[in-house]
Amino acid sequence: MIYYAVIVAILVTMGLALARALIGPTVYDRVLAMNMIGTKTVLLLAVVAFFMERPDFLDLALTYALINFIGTLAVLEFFRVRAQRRIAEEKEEGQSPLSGADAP
Amino acid sequence: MIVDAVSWVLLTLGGFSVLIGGIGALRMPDLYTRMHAASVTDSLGTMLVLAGVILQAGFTLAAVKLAATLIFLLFTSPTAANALASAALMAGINPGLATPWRQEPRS
Amino acid sequence: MTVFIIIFLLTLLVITALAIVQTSNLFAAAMLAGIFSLISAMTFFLLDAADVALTEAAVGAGISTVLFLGALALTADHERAGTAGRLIALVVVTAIAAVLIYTTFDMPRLGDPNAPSQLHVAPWYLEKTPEYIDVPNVVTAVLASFRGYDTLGETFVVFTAGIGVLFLLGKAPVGQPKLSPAMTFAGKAGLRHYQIPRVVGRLLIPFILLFALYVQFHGDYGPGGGFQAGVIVAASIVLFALLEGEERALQALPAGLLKLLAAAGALLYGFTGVACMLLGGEFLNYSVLAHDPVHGQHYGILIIEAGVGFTVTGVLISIFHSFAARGAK
Amino acid sequence: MMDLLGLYNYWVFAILLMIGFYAVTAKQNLIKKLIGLSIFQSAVFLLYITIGPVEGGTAPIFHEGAARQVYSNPLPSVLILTAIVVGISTLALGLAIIVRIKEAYGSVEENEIREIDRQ
Repeated sequence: MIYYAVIVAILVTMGLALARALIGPTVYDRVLAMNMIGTKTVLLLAVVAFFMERPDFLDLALTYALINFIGTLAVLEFFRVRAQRRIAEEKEEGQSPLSGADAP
Repeated sequence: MIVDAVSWVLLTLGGFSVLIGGIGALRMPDLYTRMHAASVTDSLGTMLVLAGVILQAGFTLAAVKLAATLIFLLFTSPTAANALASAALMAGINPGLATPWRQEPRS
Repeated sequence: MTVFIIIFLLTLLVITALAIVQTSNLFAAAMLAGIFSLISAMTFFLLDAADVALTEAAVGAGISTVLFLGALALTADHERAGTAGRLIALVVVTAIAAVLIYTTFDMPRLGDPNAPSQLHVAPWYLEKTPEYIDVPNVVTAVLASFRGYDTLGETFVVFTAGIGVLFLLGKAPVGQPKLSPAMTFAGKAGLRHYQIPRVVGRLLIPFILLFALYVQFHGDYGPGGGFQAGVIVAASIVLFALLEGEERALQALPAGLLKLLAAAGALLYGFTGVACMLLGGEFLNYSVLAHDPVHGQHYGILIIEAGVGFTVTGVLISIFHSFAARGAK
Repeated sequence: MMDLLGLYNYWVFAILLMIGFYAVTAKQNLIKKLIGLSIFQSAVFLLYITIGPVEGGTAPIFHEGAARQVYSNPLPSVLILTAIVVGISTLALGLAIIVRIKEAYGSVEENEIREIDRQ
């Protein structure tokens, strides 16, 4: 019985997080929503594995717990690379302001 | 019997904090406060729910796996939050009330 | 109860898919695709396909987001042009959807025990697996032994896709300005200067590898096997490359070794089949590998799962390196 | 009512399939087309997995002390398990082709690429 309540709470939270992912407004909000849904998935898997009387399937929850943050680290790396390129472009423009202004 | 009762209390509190955090992540005004709300579901809710399920499992292999899941989640989800906050700060997303500030990327 | 959870999750799935198509920000689309993968893994689990859910979990969480971001860093992260022939496409799509939904009324309902698919091959597999192969996980038994040909083909498809990516991205681009390694995805240093991810990530990599070994060798008894384990190993190496820079990851596991690993896995699978023939059985009939046919099946499954794991690991890490290093060499 | 709920999975399959198809045909951006293709693929996965479960059954992995001895169909799981890994490899191949197109044309929009081809 208590499982029902927990499952409903987790599902509703997944829905709320998805709403945040759809609204945005920044891309970081979407990443945040992805993280939230990731941890909610782990919880749901753990609870449902007991609910379905197959606790030997907890390996799935363990998989997500171990590797779900790789995506977020890739996001950080993506923005680090982009910021590096932006700084390099700004430096180039600073060194030769005339050609920088004409460049497309 | 007592174990069951404790586990029910933990699961109820866990479900409650998961829900509260979800509402906060939707309602808070800017990214950083939303991250704060999300951390309620990611850490507190996770701990309570998984502790409740561990009590239900008793001394079995499943309990060990659940404990491992909990420990790894407590490592990874704050790390992911930290990485996300670093990325947002680097891109110049400012907290709603703060003065504009931008962190330079570390090469 | 389970039915209602499935319905809720499927509704979320449709909403996510609509949002993916609608957004013009490709980065947001990649994140939503990550959410899509999470929800679909959950749905697969509820639909009694634990092995598939584990595969989707490993692929969706470990590899596909990283691949998309690596490709977006090389191309563009915004859609410029909108849609072409939108009206025609919408009309066609709606019409086909209506026809498809109309035909579903003749389909067997979810979980119907008298559906044709439940009456023919499946009962045979469930009945004969304990007798012929004697492993608890019927999915592994069917995958590795009963339908071993199919899996051999799939392994070679993965291998071929890896070769294709290496052909396309292996050689330096002609006539393009070289990027400095700090400016390529996971290039020279990666996230080396971000201490918190680095410390936690380095702490977790051994556990991820250990868990991958567990998935590989526990595949006979629970959800798991070579495909999932290969993806998880690849994910841990990708994590290392993100944290320490691609160069150091290549020092630890050189590109040549990865190619060798990919080829060796596929060959190991193929040669197991040939060995079965030499010992007097049919191609990929493992029963002849030991005195006891059931033990032979166990050895065969263990070997070919290892082959699959090698190939998947080698191919996925090679693919990651091809995207990450593009532009700097 | 319950009878129609048993068809919901197929409807979602049809809708997802068509969402993916729409993205592949109508969108100009090649990466978007590829994401559409993977949605299409996921729809097919969902169709196969939907065929699997049996009422009151559990995943086809034998375990001792089970209250229920009905197991679901293992075959769809086998087919889709391999297809997911093949799917990510072919997705990578598609992305590699797009990266090469970007290097050759400087764009990943289909209409701009056509424009350059015409010149």
